[in-house]
Amino acid sequence: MYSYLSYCIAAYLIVFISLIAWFIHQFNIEKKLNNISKIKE
Amino acid sequence: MLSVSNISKSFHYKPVLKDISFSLSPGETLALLGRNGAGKSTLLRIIAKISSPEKGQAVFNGNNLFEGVAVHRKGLYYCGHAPGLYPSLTASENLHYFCLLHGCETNPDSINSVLQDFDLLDSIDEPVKVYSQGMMQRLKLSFLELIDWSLLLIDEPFNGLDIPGQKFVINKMASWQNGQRSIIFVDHDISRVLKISSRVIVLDKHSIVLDEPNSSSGSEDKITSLMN
Amino acid sequence: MSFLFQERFLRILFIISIILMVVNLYAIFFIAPMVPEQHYAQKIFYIHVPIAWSGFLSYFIVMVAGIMFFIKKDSYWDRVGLAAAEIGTLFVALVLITGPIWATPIWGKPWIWEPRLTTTLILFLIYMGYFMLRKFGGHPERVARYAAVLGILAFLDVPLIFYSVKFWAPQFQLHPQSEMGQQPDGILRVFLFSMFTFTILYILMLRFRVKILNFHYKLKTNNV
Amino acid sequence: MFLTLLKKELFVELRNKEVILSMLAFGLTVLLIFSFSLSGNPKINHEMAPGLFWSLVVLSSSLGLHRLFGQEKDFDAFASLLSAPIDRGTLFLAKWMSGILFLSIIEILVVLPFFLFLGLSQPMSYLPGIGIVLLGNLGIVAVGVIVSGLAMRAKMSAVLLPVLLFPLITPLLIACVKATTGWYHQLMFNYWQFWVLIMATYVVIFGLAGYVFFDHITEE
Repeated sequence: MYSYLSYCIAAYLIVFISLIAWFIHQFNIEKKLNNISKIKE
Repeated sequence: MLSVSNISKSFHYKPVLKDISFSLSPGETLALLGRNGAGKSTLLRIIAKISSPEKGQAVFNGNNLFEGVAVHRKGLYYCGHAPGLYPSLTASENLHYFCLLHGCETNPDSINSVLQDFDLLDSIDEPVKVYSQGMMQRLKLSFLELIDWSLLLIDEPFNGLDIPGQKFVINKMASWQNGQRSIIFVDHDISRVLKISSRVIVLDKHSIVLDEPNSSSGSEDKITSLMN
Repeated sequence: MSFLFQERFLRILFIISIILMVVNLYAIFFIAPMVPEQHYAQKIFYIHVPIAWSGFLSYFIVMVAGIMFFIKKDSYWDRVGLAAAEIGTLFVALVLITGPIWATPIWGKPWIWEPRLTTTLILFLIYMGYFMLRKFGGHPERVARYAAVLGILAFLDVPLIFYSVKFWAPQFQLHPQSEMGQQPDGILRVFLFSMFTFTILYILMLRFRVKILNFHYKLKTNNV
Repeated sequence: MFLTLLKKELFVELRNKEVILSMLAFGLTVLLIFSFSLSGNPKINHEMAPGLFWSLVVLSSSLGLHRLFGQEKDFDAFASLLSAPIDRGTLFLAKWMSGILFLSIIEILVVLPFFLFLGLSQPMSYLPGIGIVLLGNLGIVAVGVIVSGLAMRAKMSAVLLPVLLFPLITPLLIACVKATTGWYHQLMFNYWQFWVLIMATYVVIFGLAGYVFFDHITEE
């Protein structure tokens, strides 16, 4: 019985990778902004 | 007549106007001076409700300009840098329509007499887009003869005019000033400003640095020092 | 990485949502019963629907932020609208990816004009226009007003899109939403838990993004 | 005041026919492309006629609507309009009505070649068809005026307008095509009554939204 496991994994991977990528992207932006604000003071 | 309180506006996060407040009583001719980009034209466009400020109110004849109904702007006329007309219509058609939009009836001979007065009669049936800079400026000012305004916001009334044209406009402005009407105009020529205006406001670094009646003699060098 | 948050509340929410997500994944794969003929493909359902729900919730928040922006005239609401639009479009894009992945084994073809999926697609296109308007609309102060108007119009359009698409292709009424009721108990509980987890995750992402946009705005306006 | 505005709109358009010419030229060329690209077999054309007609209308209206504010933008006549004591909602209504008039003129001019080029048979009754097309125009132009107001001051407004207009318009397009199919293929009215309801809701929602938001759309 073919259990479509590959489809399930594919979907979960895409969703969680993009969510994690979004978080990392936001962390980088926050780090960049922190540096800029430190230079400002 | 008009009281403007803490108007501020910024473009691309750069403030162009910071907390501008002043009030204007009927019969005053106010000159707005300032370097390029000090926000003079923006201030006029905000009062005329063409662009919206981030903060601030304006009260005109007792009712709120920004929140109120459009009829609150009755009597306020804005004459901007750009011609502000329909390029493919002729002078008389433009005059006819914009007077109707301001709620004043017009008839052909009153239009012709005004155009005669501003010596634009010879190109009466050509579309406005063929007009020269000077003719366009005179046409823009000819609107003021037909529309009954009580507050005039005019951006550089003299640009593109030759010497006789400027003299003509100067005594025109004097003739309009009948004690009930007030004028806010933007200009760069300090000596001309001191001749015409009853009050001067100088905008620098996006806020008002000088706001005083034109009577005092020392005002000329004070303004020149601020301006450059 | 996670200690870069300034706000304590965000840090706590971040940790909570990680724990919830791990529990959720465990529940999906080990607790929820296996549907006989769909096998693992049915597991996609546990994230596809919550993501779609967060996407639509997000576009609703864009509308609310737009209305508040016009009432309060405070650019904070414009930033909330922008953050909600960005995250909403991210979620809707994920729905448009997981939908076909789920449809290929179950219905045989990746894309069918099924009402919910088509509504999501049209909203996704509207928000492509939304971001183009934000990019080319002119200076940020004016674009904030234009984007608020478009955000409100987009959500007003949702019921119209849904009903016109629903009756446009009546033969595609396969979406399993209707049999939600008589699902065996195991599936329903896990599904609701997953919905809860993704909503918490969404709130975290929204607050985080709004905080960053506020920070960016303060930097921009203060340093002049 | 609304009538003076409408008269001005028509007069300005009469003077240089910018909107009408651009729509007519574009509409006929798209019609040419349709008639060449399709197989030319009348049976298939008969099936697809409503769809073709409405896509023709939507495509050419996107071009016409882009030019709707053209005359105001060139010499900044818009500033004089905005500073005049006119209610912005009336401005929206005037633009909406003049837009509908121009679009209807184009449809009248295009519908004859449309039937000839695609070899379509005459519909039995004309009245319901005209009603549907008018209702469709109302909806399209309502959304179109709002979107062209949004895109007017943008840099790439020619690109921005279709990208904003078409997704917002899809439900209306579906409703128009379904209603026209119902009428053109003489189906029972209660079959396509639902679609007329969708079109009417569209007109009401976007008409009201336009009236309310035009104030914020037009300001700089």
